[in-house]
Amino acid sequence: MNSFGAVVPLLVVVGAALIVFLLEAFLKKENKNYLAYLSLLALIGCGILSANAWNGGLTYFDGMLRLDNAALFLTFLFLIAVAFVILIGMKYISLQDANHGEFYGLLLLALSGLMIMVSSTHFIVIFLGLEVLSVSSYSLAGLKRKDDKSSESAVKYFLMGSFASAFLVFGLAILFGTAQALDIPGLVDFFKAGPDNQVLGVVGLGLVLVGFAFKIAIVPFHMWAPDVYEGAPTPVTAFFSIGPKAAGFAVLIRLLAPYWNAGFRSGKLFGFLWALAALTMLAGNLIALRQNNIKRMFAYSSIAYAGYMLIAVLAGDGAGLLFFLTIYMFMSIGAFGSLIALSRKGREYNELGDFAGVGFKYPWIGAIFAVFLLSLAGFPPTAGFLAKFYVFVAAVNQGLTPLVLIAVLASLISVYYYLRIIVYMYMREPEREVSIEMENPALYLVLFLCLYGVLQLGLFPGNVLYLIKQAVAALL
Amino acid sequence: MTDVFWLIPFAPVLSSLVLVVFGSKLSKKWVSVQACGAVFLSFVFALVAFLGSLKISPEEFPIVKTLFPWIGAGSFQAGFSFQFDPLSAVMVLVVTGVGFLIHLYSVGYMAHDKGYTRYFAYLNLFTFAMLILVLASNMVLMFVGWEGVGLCSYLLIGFWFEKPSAAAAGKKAFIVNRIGDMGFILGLLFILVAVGSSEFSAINKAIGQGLFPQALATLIAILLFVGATGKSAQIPLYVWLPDAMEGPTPVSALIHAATMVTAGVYMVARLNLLFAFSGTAADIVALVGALTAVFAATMALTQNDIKRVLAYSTISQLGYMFIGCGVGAYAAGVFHLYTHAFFKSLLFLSAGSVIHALSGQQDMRKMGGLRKYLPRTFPPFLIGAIAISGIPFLSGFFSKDAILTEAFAQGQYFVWALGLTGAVMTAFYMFRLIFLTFYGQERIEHEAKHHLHESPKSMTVPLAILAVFSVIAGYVGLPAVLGEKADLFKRFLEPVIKPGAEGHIGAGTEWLLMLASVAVAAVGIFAAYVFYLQKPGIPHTLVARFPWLYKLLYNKYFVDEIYGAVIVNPLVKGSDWVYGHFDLKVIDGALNASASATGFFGKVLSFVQTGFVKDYALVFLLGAVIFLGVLLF
Amino acid sequence: MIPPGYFFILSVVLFVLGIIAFFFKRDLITQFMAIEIMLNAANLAFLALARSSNFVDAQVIVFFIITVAAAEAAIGLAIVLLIFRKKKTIKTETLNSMKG
Amino acid sequence: MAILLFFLFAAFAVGSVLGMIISRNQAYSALFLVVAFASLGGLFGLLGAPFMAVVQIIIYAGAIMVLFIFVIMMIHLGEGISAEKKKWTIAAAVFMGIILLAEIVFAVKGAPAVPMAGQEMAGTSPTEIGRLLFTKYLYPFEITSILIIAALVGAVVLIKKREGE
Repeated sequence: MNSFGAVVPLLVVVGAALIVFLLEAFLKKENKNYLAYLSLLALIGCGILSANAWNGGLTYFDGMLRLDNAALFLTFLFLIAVAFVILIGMKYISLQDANHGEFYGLLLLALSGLMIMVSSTHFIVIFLGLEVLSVSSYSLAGLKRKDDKSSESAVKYFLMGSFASAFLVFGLAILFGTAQALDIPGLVDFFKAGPDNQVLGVVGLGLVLVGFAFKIAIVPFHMWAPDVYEGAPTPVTAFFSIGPKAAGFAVLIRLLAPYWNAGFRSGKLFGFLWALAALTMLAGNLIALRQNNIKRMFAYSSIAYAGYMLIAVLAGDGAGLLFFLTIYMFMSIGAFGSLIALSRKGREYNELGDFAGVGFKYPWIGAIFAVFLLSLAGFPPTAGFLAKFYVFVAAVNQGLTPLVLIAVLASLISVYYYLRIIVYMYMREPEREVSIEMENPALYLVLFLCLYGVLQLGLFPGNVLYLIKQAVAALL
Repeated sequence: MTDVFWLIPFAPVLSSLVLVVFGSKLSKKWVSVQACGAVFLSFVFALVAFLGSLKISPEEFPIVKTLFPWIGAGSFQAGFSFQFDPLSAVMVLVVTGVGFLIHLYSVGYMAHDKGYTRYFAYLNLFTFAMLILVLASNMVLMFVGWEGVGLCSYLLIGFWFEKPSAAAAGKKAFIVNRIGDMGFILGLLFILVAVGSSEFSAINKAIGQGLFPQALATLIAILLFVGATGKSAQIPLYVWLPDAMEGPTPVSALIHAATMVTAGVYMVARLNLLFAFSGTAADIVALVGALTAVFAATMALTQNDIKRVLAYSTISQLGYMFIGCGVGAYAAGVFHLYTHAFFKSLLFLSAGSVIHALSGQQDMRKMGGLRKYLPRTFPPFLIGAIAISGIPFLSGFFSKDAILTEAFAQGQYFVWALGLTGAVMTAFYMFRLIFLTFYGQERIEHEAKHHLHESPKSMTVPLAILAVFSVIAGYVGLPAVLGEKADLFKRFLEPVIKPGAEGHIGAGTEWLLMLASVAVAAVGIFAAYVFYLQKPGIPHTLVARFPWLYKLLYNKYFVDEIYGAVIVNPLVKGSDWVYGHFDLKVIDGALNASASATGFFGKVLSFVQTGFVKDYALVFLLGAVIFLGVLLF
Repeated sequence: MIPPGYFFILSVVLFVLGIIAFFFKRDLITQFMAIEIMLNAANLAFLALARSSNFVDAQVIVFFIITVAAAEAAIGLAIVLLIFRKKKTIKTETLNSMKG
Repeated sequence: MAILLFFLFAAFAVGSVLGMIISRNQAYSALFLVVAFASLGGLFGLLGAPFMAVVQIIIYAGAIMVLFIFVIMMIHLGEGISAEKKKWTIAAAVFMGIILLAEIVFAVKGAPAVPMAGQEMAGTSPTEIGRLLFTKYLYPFEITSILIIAALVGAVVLIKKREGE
């Protein structure tokens, strides 16, 4: 495969996005679903083309494009995630007055940004991918144009996002000036080489890490996340909760993994990230306890989850991280999907009080939602338990016991607010009238698939772990 | 024959799924038959496996059946696998046997509840989780069961969620158990790291080979014991159990007396090599058990709610089981677990029958003289009370005596003394309950009396069966003094619980100890009689019935006065004080404080989240500045 | 004969001034302008630091960053218009309906 | 001579950024920014990057700032907007900004990448940049096209008038 062959999967996605933008102008409102089908087709095509590159481990464009198994695994993850988001969004956008075909196109562009980010080790490419992702995300967040919260979320995301980008760019400038390279192998050589420029280089690295910490919403760089998650259209929130986070962590582990054996763990960087992980888990879960808006509660929960993922990074456990991300994708999209299931035209039910008695009124939705919540809370034998458990074992193995202690404590706190929703659904009399739009087969399909994923990965994780093992060999 | 053991857990879970999915379309009768039938099927499998296992030579245990490799990659392995050995045999028989009877009882008890199907779905699911817990061949799978029973318990405590107190109780049980679970998870993680596997056989092997240091073993054992104190309601995490009585009574009998709360004891017994190896941890187990046994008993003395008396009694009896495990008499601990399952569920179910008969009244001050109204409930209740009090020839006597004798033999005199003190109080509060409920003046409210009726057959038949077992269950574990081979139970468990260094005491001492146990039980009952029947206004019939006792008391009235003033009154007052100050203020206070502390931090943290972008950027900038500062300096 | 170090120090100063401007201003447009200053400072840093080694590469990268700035400007100004149409103001402190 | 030019441009850049901060009127702020960006272009030229100087002036000072001014004209806010009223916020920001400055300057100390001695600065011809752009940096160059599409469509999605609005 030559260099141009290697970008074909990306081009399929971008091309589909362009076609979607063009067709959008000509399609009638009731035919917008065709755009979704077209997008799904492109995702499948991209998946097939990417699958061909599995185990190839080739690099193109002087190493700027790197299709190793880790990149491909994450690409598949993103393809599935975006497919799910499209499916849960189809009905949603027409019900919530955001029926713009651009929804699909922007999602595809955001996907291309993710793919670019994870399949490169060169920071210019990663940065440009990040910007493609960010720019599409800003407008995705504001897609419900008549909704004040949606616009506010777009503003906040945009302002904070470009503020963080500026830090990232400045960090890159310093890194490039000191290390004279922006690809990860070059940076590794630089940091292993010797004392020249090291101090300034570390400052550059620090600023770059701040930029990525923003994207993966690590405390204290997380403040944008709750507002943006709450205001954005729910399918978009589902996308935010997994897409940027997974890509950010992939970059982070690619960046940090090579130092693993180089006295890194006694260093200050490690210590600081350790503290951030602890802070993120505790703060995320503690604030989530106070929330009455479930979407916002999930935003904080997703922040806390970034803390757990950071443990995997600190433990140098690439396989654990990928496994965690895979499982989190199913849980998170499932949970947000269940929120979408509880909506009707022009009305979304996101307050805790809305959920009183829902378990009896809509037994299927209630039961499925409960499974996702239990999984997020980490109850065995759901996948959520296994994900955390894997990471914790790896961390204890690496001597990160105090951090695991905090993580276990934090995750026990978190159980409280997840179960609070279940208690509302099953142990409360309905407080107010809740009527929902039942006819939404695409959404139910996604809920079913996520449910399947959560149970399958909880009970029979073998196959996925096998793939991850292959993938992670490339990462470390 | 034994090979069928892996089928044991599945009937209840299938039944539960059917009830969840098709529940609304099934008739009540069908639900009852299906739910009870599923547990009965499990019981049959358990029985078949048990009978088969009797023929197997001890070396072949445990029999492991891996259903599928669950966690196969990474630094450790854990299969979805069950193991069957004498210990799990005892547990599955108790869980399915007692469980079946309680299911049957529930048919009558819950007959008029609108959540009938939901109730049985939860109860079936609970049985499944409990069976997973006791059959698991590794600790990860055991944790699956461990969390599963916790979740079901939570759902069932809050079953009548319309009652705010029930919802609050569920919440409390939940929070307290989180703390215990934290210990369990950490212990589990350390085991995985130290041993590289969580299979019980691998853990035992690693200990046998001395693969990990004693200090680590102690740490792991203590962490796991923290888990056990949560689940088995020991000091300091016992507080949830009395409140858990807000759930339906059969639930209290099944989960909070016979099965789930014994999970901690089961785990300690299962890991007996680890605890024995540590030594220190075993001593802690014994001490905590003994303290809990006495402490909970003092609180049972003054409760007026019939179920709360039983709840404190359960905590106290669980303490005895831990004494047994702690002093190295694991077999005796498990033996007490097994006998306790019968007589305590019997007591709960009889209490349920009383409550049912009185249309939900649980306050003993509003009972009295019920003996003649409830002719089929009273005898089983009495048998249960005698059994738990430790009167000879009933099951409770044998098991409690085995524990106390071993404690004495091991030289743990303090623990033994505490155990004996607890035994006096056990007899006292049990008979106080009997006297207040079934004897004496009728203090029943008019409305309740109007509806007063004996419970239906489906409730009283399980009572009768359990009563029979409460009497005879002890005869499989006769004291060693009756012959080397008298303790069948202990010998049966030997493949799992290797006999340790037994403390040697002479036959004479053993008889003496037994006598002491009997004596304290008698004193307790006697005292209860004096203080709850021998009051002004006692019906003459009672005096006529126990003339010798009456005369004895009458003539030695000043002794009673002194006894009362010196022992009982301080005890009662102390108990009140402990309940009022320690239980309500310290423990609840600690819980509330930790809740409000988390609330406070959450408040502070979300206070920063002002909604203004500029403040967000400020925090971001602060983070960046600190980050660079840390990296540079 | 100007030492590249001077350019770098200037770029740091401009970057910090950009940050301060971000906090000084109260409306979307000028706050966004502040971010543009920060990006420009980064560009200057790129060129200054790479002067003695990979100067041409640095120029290409700066070229990309200018493109990124342009893209952000497009989307940012669209968001400004969106907010203005709704609220008839672009003061950022009016946007705090979500908090806590 | 060159060093004088440097200080001139630097003074213009810093001064106009300060002016932008102080000005209450967005249009003036934008004009100050044009001056700042133009001086930055001059600095690029001094560094020996004439092509970047041109690009900076055309794209930044020309295109982007015109866009800003265009939007400012569209929403004509009338009177200006004063500076942040919460003194505490400004104080904290200035304080932390200075610390950040100190941290980076501290790190610069003795780093060979930041020469503090004068050196010859030969200009780079656009040809070299062009060659790199289409060889080594071809892939990121293509990605910028995706970025621009995303920005354009994103902007249109947010503000396009739709049927019935």
